[in-house]
Amino acid sequence: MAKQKASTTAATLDAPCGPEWTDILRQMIFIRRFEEATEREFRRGKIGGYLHVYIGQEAVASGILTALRKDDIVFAGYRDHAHTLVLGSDPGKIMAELFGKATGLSKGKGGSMHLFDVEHGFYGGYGIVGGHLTLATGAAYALKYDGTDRVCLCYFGDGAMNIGSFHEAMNMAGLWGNQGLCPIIFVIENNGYAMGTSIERHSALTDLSARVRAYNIPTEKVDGQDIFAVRGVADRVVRQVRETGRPYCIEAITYRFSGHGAADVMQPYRSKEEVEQHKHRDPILILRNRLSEVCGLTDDDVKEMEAWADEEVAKALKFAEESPTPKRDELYDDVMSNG
Amino acid sequence: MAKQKASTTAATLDAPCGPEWTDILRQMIFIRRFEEATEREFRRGKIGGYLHVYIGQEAVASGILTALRKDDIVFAGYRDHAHTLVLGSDPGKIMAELFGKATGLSKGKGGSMHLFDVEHGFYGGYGIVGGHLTLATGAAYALKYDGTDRVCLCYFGDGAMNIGSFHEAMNMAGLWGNQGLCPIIFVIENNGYAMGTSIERHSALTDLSARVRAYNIPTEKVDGQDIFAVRGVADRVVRQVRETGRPYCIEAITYRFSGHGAADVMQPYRSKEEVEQHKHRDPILILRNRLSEVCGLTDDDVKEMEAWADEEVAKALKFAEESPTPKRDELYDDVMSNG
Amino acid sequence: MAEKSYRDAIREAMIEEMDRDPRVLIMGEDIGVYEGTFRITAGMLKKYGPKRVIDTPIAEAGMAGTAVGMAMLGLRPIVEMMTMNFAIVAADQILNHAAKVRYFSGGQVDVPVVIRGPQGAGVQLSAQHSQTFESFYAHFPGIHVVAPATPADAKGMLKTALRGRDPVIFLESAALYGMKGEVPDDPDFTVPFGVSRVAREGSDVTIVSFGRMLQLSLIAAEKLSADDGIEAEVIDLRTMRPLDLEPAYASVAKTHRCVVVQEQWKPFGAGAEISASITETVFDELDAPVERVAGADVPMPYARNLELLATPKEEDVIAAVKRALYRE
Amino acid sequence: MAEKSYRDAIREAMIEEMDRDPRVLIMGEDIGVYEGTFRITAGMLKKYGPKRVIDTPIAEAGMAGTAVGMAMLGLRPIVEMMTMNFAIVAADQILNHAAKVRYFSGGQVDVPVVIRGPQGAGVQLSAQHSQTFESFYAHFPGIHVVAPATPADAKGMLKTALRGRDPVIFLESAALYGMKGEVPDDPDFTVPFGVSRVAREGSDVTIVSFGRMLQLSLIAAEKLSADDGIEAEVIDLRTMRPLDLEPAYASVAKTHRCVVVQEQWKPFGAGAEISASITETVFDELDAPVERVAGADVPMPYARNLELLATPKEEDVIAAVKRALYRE
Ligand SMILES: Cc1ncc(C[n+]2csc(CCOP(=O)(O)OP(=O)(O)O)c2C)c(N)n1
Ligand SMILES: Cc1ncc(C[n+]2csc(CCOP(=O)(O)OP(=O)(O)O)c2C)c(N)n1
Ligand SMILES: [Mg+2]
Ligand SMILES: [Mg+2]
Repeated sequence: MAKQKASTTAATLDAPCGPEWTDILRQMIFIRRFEEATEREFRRGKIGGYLHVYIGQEAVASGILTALRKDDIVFAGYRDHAHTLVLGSDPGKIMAELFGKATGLSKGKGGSMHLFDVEHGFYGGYGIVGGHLTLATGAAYALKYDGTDRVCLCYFGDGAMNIGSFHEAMNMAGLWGNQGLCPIIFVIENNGYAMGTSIERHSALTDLSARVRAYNIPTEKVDGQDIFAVRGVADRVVRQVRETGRPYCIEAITYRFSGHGAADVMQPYRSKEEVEQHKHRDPILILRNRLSEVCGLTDDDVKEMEAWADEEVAKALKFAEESPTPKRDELYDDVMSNG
Repeated sequence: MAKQKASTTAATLDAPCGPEWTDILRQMIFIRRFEEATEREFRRGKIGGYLHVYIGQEAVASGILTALRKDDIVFAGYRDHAHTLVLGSDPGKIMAELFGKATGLSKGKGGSMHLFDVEHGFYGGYGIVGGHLTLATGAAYALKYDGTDRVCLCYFGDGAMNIGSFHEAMNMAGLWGNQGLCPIIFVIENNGYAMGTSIERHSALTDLSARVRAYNIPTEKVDGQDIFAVRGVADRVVRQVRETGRPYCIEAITYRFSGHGAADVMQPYRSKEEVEQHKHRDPILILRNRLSEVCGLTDDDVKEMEAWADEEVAKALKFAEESPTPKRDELYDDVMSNG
Repeated sequence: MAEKSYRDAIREAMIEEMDRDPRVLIMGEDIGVYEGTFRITAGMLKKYGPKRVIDTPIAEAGMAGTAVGMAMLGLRPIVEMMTMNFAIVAADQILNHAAKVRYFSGGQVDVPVVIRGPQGAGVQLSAQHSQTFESFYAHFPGIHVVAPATPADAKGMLKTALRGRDPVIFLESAALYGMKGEVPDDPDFTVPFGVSRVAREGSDVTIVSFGRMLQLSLIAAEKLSADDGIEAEVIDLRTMRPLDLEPAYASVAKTHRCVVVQEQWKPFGAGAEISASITETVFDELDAPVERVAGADVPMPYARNLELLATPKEEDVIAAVKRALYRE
Repeated sequence: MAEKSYRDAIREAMIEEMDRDPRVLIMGEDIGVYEGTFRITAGMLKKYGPKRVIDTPIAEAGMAGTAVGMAMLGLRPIVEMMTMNFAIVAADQILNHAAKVRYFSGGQVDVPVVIRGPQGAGVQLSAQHSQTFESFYAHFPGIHVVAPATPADAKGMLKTALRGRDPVIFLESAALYGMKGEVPDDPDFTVPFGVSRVAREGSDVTIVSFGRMLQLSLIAAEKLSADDGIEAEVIDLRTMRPLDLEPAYASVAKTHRCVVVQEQWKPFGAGAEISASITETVFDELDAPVERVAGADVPMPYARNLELLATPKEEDVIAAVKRALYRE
């Protein structure tokens, strides 16, 4: 996948039929297949803990993260598999992490919610809703403190916008941004629900971006199912934030096709019809159709991609399955720097 | 003072020369003298801990609290002497509290930051910045839960708007307010500084009310030095919140003439000139001048009020001085309900 | 008496009290429409309506703080924390407000708020989602801290909480939700705070525990009896604040050996207080130092094999008992 | 060696490290323009500029969290909490993030963040502003918890913190800020974590303490010597996590009596861990149970007479020593 990251960063809207866009489609198909595999492996008991998949939201990760430079950095919540995949982490290591293996991205210590891959710019993977927003804000400050023009990306859900640390992070980002010292892009993964609570029921005003603007941070809503739209905004915003050192917020309107987590089977908070309706706006379908219509992508091309994706997922599963569990003494490693 | 509360609640803007307005002037003069006495007693070592006075901000307490009904309730931060005085608490008991005496409003257990007088609707007096906003929001919910038309008033400073619990309280108030279940009036005592940090340096956007509106709570700025203006807004807002059960926010622009607390002597964050300039807009002066110009208030009238105020303060001091300290066993009282 | 799960016991206590007292209400994340992540509140929104069963935003400080305000005005709010791990963001509202407002007001308000939710290690929930909070809360005066180990206690103590006038931190063991036990039918059955109980009689060693570890201790005690003929007396503390160690003292006076079992990190954990207090009070009765069983002193790892290493097991209790008996 | 106040020792440690290492920066409320409520940061904004001396909004969670992020990217942020009481609102950022991110990332990041500020009872600051936090933090693996009792240790341990790679909770005693003591001049003088020291030699009883209570213990020891001919050995723990009790064990092996002194509430306080560990390790050396001296188990009252009753005094230490020696 690392190779793909490199190539996809060259994708532009000016060349909608460039090979990068088929790479992105391939990547999104892969993410989908990967996530479906994790759901299966969870049911098989190979994956434990909480498992939150990104199915339906893929364009929000792919459309923005491919607009980054290799030395930029990313923070996310617990719904974090797609982000690492796009950034180029080894899918085998991600799967091994979910299997709790020593070869996992976080040595089997973090699990699904705490993927971590500093080498690829991914700084986690956090389980306390909203808890990582302040971290990302501080990290962005550090990038500027060091005099670089790197930027920081911070993903979070609509539900995370109700917790205090969201607000403290926004104000500090806004304040530091006023001095050009906070190159951060906040990405709201607005999928309409915080677990089983819809936006109207969890936020007094449903225009969530209004709270971000109250901290002097410009915002922009985008159709998170349409990767061309997402990528278009991302290219511009990344450039701007890199130049100005000021924060920006992208609110991506999206939808999660699966349950909140693997345990969310009944989904009493939404109807089957609602879910089905949203599936018409599957981000993979939208990109695929576009490429078919405009660039002559064929069904066979897609089949090849799917076959490739299944093979890659199988490799990742095999790697995870065959990897050893962590050794006993690793229990005490990594608590502190000296052991 | 209790008598005054009763009479001042009848004051209206329609009768700017009614006797209630002279009562309010009398009350504000009294608050000023009371606060000056606490500063003196702090220097004399009679008052301990942290001491935050309201000098310069009197109209924000007097102008709004006199618009309440007797069964309404009030929460405030640690700068809380004026609020209790306006609500009708016994000044002797307030002073005794500051002196750490058993006869104090909170039996000597709370001190300046934790005045408390449920009988007069005052629910404290809190020392953690922003910590009481959620409490007040829940209290407002309780008023409606009980089917009453009582309202809750919650005072806090500009600096308190940067802490997480502010944000959580606003969103919950907004959400409950959308259902008519949160009759609360938030009052921002915007005195331009959080201790030594000016608004531009503590808030990314200096229009603080913008963050309140982001939770679907209407806001209104008012000149907090002009009690006619404050009272005008308060009368209307209290009526509206009582009727609708929805929150409202008044941002009173004011200024503190004294240091942040008794220890803030140098005040390196603002110039003497700045302070002097603001003293031209002393809320007591503004009301006094208005009553002189329009209603024929004489200098002798004011002298009489000042003499009365000094006498009342002297009485309060005497009561505090002569009161006993808490008994040893009181140490263990009031930890839990059973002792 | 009827057999009930720990989960149903909690659920029933809430429902019975909500039926009895219109001032009881509950709020939490996804407790209404979603019916609760552990389904403890299933059906309650329908039954009591949105004014009494409040789905909140993700705002634990807001939940705890508004509940304190409601309680000060005479309501009896229950706050369900999805898990107690999330309540850390509400620590200030609990420790600086709920626990202190009665005191610094000179006793002018009651604060009958109940903050409840599951705690402890689950299966691979990793570092941020596996913690226990007895010592975290019980250090602070002004609150009751409860950790029931049985369905009967869960119900009886929750009822005590809901009829009291003080803040209660009600620490449920997620791992016990499915456990069944006899629960009295009497709707007025309550279990007072600050009264420990002897969960198993024995004469050779005293095991002191609470919550989920109490159940582990009982299993260990049966094994010790069967395999080694060692009869352990097991004390269930039930409440951590107020902490009643009288039965433990009496037991140690009989057995002269003592083991304390807690789930989480040993340093500054609940076991320290129990051990120190027992030693202070019945020093002359002890023939061996009080042993502590605790989890590994590391953030909880995700990998199942490491997680199992990090949490106390029966064998750890058995080994500690043998150390206490110098039988190692 | 030069005589310096505890306050200046802290200040100097920061200034020297900021001079030495451009990656050290400091943030906090009113530390810049206002120059710090305790003036520990006076002049620093002028010297280092606003990029390295950051006045923050009132947002302790924001301060702690952004500092963790900075540290993960290789900076060395110091967070000054105006007092540690306010850090409770940042508990999640400290305990669930700073303390755990290294572990759950499988060791991919260093987190060299120092969170420091005064704690403990002052004069009439009442319930929300008088607390101490050793046991609150030291229960959690993943952080160092430090509580210096002398100017030399304050400087030497703050330097260790600022040169390390891990989060440090640096608990200063507000009441000691004015205290003077000898501090080595060597700019590379550091005091390692996890090494306790014998602050006073003696043979009759061991007193174990830290922070402000260590100073109280020393005064009590002098009185005991003068008035009663009792020679107390006084152990200064310096760090609470990691906790080094070896000198205490050695001392108890000599004196056979032990008293632990802490400022705050006894239940689940720091003294419990110290007492339990000592008893566990040198049980056979003890001729009497370890005694604990602690503050009254109540939220701190405002009235000065009650406040004095609520905080440990020399006489309390002396009485505990006599109890331990059965001389009461
Ligand atoms: C502080 C906190 N409270 C509660 C939870 C439990 N929880 C996990 S995810 C979640 C919903 C989050 O919704 P949102 O932010 O919209 O993200 P999404 O899952 O939709 O991607 C909740 C309540 C938590 N992890 N942390
Ligand atoms: C959480 C918290 N952090 C810091 C403090 C210390 N502190 C007390 S008052 C204050 C400034 C508050 O400013 P503002 O809210 O504007 O109120 P004002 O004093 O101006 O009335 C600060 C920082 C505190 N009490 N609580
Ligand atoms: Mg969502
Ligand atoms: Mg202010």
